[in-house]
Amino acid sequence: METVFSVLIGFFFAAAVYLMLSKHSVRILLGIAIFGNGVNLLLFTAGRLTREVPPIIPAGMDTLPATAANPLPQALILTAIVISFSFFAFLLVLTYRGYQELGTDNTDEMRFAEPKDEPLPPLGY
Amino acid sequence: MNTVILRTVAPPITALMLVFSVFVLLRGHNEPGGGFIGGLIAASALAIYGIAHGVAAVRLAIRFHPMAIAGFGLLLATLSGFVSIFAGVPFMTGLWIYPSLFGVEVPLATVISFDIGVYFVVVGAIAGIALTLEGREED
Amino acid sequence: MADQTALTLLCLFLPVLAALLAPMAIGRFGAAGSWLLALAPAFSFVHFLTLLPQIADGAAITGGYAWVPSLNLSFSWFLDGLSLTFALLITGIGTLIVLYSGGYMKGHPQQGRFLCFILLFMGAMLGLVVSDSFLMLFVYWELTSITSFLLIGFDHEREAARRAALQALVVTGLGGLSLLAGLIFLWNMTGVTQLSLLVNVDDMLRESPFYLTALLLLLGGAFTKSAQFPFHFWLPNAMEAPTPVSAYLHSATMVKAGVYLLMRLNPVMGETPAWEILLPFFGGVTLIAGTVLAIRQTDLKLMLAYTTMASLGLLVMLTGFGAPHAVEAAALYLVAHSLFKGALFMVAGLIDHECGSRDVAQLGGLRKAMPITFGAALAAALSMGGLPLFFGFLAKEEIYYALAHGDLRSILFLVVAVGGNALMFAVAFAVALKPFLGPKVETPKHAHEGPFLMWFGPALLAALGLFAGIFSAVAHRFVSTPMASAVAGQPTVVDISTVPHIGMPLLLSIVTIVLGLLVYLQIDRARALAVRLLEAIGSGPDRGFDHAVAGLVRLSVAVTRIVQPGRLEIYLTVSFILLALTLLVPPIVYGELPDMPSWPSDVLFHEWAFVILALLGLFAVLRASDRLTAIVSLGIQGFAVAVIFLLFGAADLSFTQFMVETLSVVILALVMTRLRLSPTDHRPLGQLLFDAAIAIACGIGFTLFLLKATQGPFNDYLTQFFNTYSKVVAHGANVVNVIIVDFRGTDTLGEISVVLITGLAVLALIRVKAKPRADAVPAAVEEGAKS
Amino acid sequence: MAAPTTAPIDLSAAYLMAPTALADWLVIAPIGLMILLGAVLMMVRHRLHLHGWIAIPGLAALVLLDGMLLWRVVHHGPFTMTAGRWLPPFGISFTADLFGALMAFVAAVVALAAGIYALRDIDASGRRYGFFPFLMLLMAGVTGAFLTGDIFNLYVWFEVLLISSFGLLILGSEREQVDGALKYAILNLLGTTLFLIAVGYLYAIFGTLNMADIARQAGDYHGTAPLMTLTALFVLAFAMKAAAFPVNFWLPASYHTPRIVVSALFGGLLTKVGVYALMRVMVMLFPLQREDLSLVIAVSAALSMVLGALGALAQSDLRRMAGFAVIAGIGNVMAGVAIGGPTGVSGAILYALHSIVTMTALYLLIGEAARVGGSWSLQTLGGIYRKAPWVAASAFVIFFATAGLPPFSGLWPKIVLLKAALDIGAWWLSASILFSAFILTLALGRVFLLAFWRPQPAGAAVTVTTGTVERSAPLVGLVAIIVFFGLFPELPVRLSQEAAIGLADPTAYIQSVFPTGGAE
Repeated sequence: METVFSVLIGFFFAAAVYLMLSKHSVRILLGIAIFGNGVNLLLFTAGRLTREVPPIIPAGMDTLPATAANPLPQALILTAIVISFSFFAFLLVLTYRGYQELGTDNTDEMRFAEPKDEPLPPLGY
Repeated sequence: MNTVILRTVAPPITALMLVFSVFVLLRGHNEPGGGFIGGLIAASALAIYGIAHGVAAVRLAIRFHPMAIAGFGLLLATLSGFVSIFAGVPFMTGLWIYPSLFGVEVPLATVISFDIGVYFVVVGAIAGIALTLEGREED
Repeated sequence: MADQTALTLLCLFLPVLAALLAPMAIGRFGAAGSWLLALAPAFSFVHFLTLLPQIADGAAITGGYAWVPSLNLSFSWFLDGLSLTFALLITGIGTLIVLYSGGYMKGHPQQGRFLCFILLFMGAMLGLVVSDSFLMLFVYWELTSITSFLLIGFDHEREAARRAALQALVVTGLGGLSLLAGLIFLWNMTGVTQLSLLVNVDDMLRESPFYLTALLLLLGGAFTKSAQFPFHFWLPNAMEAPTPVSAYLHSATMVKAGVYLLMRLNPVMGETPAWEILLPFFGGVTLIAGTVLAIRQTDLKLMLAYTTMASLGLLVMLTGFGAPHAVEAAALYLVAHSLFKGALFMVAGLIDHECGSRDVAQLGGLRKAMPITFGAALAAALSMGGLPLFFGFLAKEEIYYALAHGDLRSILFLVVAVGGNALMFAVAFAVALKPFLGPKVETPKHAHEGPFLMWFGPALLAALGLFAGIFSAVAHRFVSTPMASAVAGQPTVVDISTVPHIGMPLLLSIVTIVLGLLVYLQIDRARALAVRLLEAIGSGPDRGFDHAVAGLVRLSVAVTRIVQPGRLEIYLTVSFILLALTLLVPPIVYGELPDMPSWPSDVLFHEWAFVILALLGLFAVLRASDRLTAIVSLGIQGFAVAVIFLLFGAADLSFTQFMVETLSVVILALVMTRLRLSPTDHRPLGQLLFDAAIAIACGIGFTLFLLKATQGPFNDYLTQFFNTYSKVVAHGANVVNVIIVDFRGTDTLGEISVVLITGLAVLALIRVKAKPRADAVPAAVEEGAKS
Repeated sequence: MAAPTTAPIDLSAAYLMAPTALADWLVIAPIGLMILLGAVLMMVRHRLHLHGWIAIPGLAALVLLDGMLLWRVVHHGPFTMTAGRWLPPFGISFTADLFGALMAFVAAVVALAAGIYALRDIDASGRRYGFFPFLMLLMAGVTGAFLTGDIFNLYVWFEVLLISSFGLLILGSEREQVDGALKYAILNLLGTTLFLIAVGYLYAIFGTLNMADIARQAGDYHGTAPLMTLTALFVLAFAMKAAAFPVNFWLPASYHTPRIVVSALFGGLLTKVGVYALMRVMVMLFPLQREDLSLVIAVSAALSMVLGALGALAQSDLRRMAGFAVIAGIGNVMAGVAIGGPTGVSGAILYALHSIVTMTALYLLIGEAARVGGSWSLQTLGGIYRKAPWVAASAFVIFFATAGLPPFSGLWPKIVLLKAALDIGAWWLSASILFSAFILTLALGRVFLLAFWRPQPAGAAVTVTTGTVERSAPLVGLVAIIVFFGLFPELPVRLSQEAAIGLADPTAYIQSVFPTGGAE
């Protein structure tokens, strides 16, 4: 089971990295979203996998049966999902603003903070 | 999207979703659910209402600025963590009391108020983002 | 003793205290404030004077306080003949310089600041020569560089002054770093942190394999500070500073710090082949270069500056020469030089101040107008020229005595010394006599005798040079002998007197004087010769400095353009290449790839279906050429992940993932309507393959690592704990939720903070519109916190 | 909601039964206070006049609390509070050891300074859109990162400070800001995500997240490759966060774009959180792997130092120059980590502390210089020495402190690092430390020449605004700290040595988390 997930995660990361290597900020953004999903799956797999039984203690029992899924990675992923969603939202709006302010989504043309061919600093004293 | 149908069905759907979100929030401790999901559902509800009836209507309806609601949620959650200082136990220790209300024993706990805090933060912040983005359409 | 310790400490800090008061004192009393300020160094001078008898009897005075015990570093001083002589020169000449500055800078709006810097420097220099611990020495060493930077650049509105200041800072700063490294080497080699304790480990030091490294590093410090060739160029440029600075820092005290260091180290690091080759060689070259350069000049200060450089070369040469009496000669010459050179600089400043020029070609016949100045100049020049009765004569005799041995090396350096001294003689007379003798030349300002504050100092110093020569026994008893003993590292007696003895040294002295007179009489021809010689050599290191600085700046610009190219694509490419290396190199290097997994036969059909759906979603995102496809495809992979979570027992997760994906798609749609997704991802084939290779390498790396990590045993005691106590103690059946709000509630607290801030940040992004840009000027916010 | 189970439970197997001392709250209180104030500020967001009155006393209280925390750690050793009363490692422990407490305290001091400066530097729009809430939560994140004892929780605090820094970075929405923020956000998000991935792998290998628990187990783990991959991943993630070469791109791309007070906060704090985490993880948790990776770290350190210094020399814009100076400083800290051992690590800690104060001061100074000189650029600046002697005096101190010259605070860490480097024979590392210091001296000396001494170039239009106590007090305060600890370095030197020992031998740290040996 972990094997399938490991390979699947490899595909997620490969796709995410490929998208993030793009020049276009929108594609980078898509890459980041996929990257986040890859990380979540990775955390999920890290806690080992079990099928179907959610970690909810059935009525009448005091503890969780051993067959249930590992709740800790789920809790960690919940935290991570919300965080990565927040960042995704922020970046999305930032990209949008970037497009508005800078007039481009091509990162090669975003040279306002670090302009091309700046003059040399003064060489005198 | 601003169709008549949406305008008509939006209020009942929003109301339903809000009630459902509270339900999800409260049952979260024992069943799937909780503050996050509840908050997300409620925020979606407000977003739908916003799409149907305009951002101004939502802002009017919720009275407080969404970010103020989120701030309140964070305040509530943090204070829930600090209540335990009075019990002489560490930060965020869950404290439970069972006051009797009209003969029914009602469990109240700092973990529940914490989860409610989470709910408010998510509602406020996500609705705030959605409304801000929707607001742009009207510029 | 305790009282003496406290008193010495006070005396070490008195100049600094006075420095802090200087602006106030000058502001309150004007130039007369310098009398007040001079009390501080004068007090210290008297205190050190009272220590003389003890030192003369061969004692060494130590004292100190804990400073940084954790680094085994104390604020401790060590006063022997060498340190005390320096301390006396620093405070004594310092007192005169403060007074002199009172006259020289009178009425200057920044006079207070100037005196502050001078006194700060004095405190630093005083600390330098009394320091016992290595690091304290270094701290004071750098302080002298820093204060020197401020003083050279004092006249900061002129570019030449700024350039000279930077040059001094760079050269001596570089030397300081070299010194620091050398001192730490010493510390590492010997385990000792105090100079006074080095004596106990001397052979260990000389036999250490790091001896040469340490020596070269220390010489780097000493040679830059003492302006040895080829680091000499900053010193003449430092003449941009007001003349009191030149007289004090750049002749009498600071430039001798390097010589001081070498003298201090002589007992423990000297007498090795490296020492006895490097020091005399560089010293000799500096001596010759300095005198030739001095002859060429017509500016009084520059002539003096180059002879200072020459004298420093002579001192370094003597310190490292290794013959008996060389050390005594160095000690004598050092004191003599401080006296006559300090006086001559002050004279030069006085002439400049009163006549408005310091070019010898424009000066002449001042003896009537400035008789006292003339007297002082003459006395100082005679000492510098090494004529009998003057202290300089004793020094010169001792030098020749030390060098006259007959072997080839001695003869070589003897020739160098005689030649150098003869030229210095000529320059001394050119400086001291030319402006005063001959017909009166009209000067920019009407020449007259300077104020008392200004002639008092040089006159006193010049007179001291005479008295020390006449009463040489006293001088030797209290100064020369203790100092020479300290430098030699063993008791030594200096007994040369001003009565000439018939012998080789006297003969050499006469040769020197005759040669010097000849050059002086033919000074214009000599100058022309020097100019031609220097032209033949070509440009010196001074010009090189400009090229070096500009070159460094250009180099740094070029390097920075490469390492910070300003393109996000490159930034990300580098980051991901590093990521791939991080993931792939260790398993390969350690040969621990995961076990080859078997075909997963236990995966059910519907599970495969959603895995494949996720992959299809990914593929579609990669291929997406319009907004709608991209959004939908992103949604597909997201929802597939949500279902996968559900299939593997993560209900809460699945719910949240569904909600989040939905919201993502919604806001993506809201924003994307305004954004253009370029139809194709314009990557040339090579780029595409390159990027794909990186991406695939990262993917494989993650897969391999996860396989390896999950193939190991898993310790699930955390989970067991949660499962056990979730209901009975934390009162919740949904373990995930209990973890979120209780077991690991603090994570959630941080997380909702993130959500909250995101909301506000998005609001700020959308709502705040950039103001029309006036300029890059930071507009101040005058409006307070209203509205 | 289930009613309490009637069956008797052994609570001591789940709960810490030892009573909680009120003083233990000191490890939580600074973080809690910042979050509370952030929440309150958010609720009164539109009452701008209240912001300063809430934030500045709040930051002063933070300094006080962190000071008490430091005092307690110095006198009584590390202590822990585990949230929710759960036995560690099951609950989230907050552990203050000397290293964390020192960093938290110094961070609080510069935050207070920056907060006061911001009263004049941030306009009404900046306040309305959350400067002070961002600042509070930034400090919550920074303090949380320094004090948490749980590695996933550390990730959460990283995210808190990261998103707060996004908020601060984009206030103003100028073109440069948006451009810089885009690069900053993407690269930093990548860095923290790599950190999260590393945490996931760590959990897969060890099954625990508590740092004391990991420290106990790391020595037992015999498989080398997974642990090396894991630690290398941590190094990469934290190096990105710390802006070490060659993953420093985001810093020079963005630090010069926001308001100067924001740059000052970032320059002082953010990269230091990265090196803090690097040291916490590599020195305390995985000392064996640190040794194996020391060459890699050392190369990165040397290149950061040298290229950072060269970068500083290459700039005309003072703010960009300061950004490169930050990178050079990070190189020094990394050098200490690479050298290891008590001396190396103490040098790194000392440098980090010095750098927090000095880099903040450097940016604030640049703000003042620009106010007086009317420009950020060396091309047009001039005459500040005459116009504002006190600014020039501060510049003198801060520049030489940055370059590491005495008698200012920059000297001491440099000496400790040099000594440590030469002790292990890493002459090339010492050479880079010295070379970097030299280039910085040249670069900053040139700034002093051109911007301060040189008369203002003709034609440069200057609109000088008046100085105010809100602007000058923080600068003067930080300069006083730099001078004081330059002259009397014993206290920080001693504390950094003790902190380094506590980091290299975390027995006391583990003891404070697991007083009875802990659950296994």
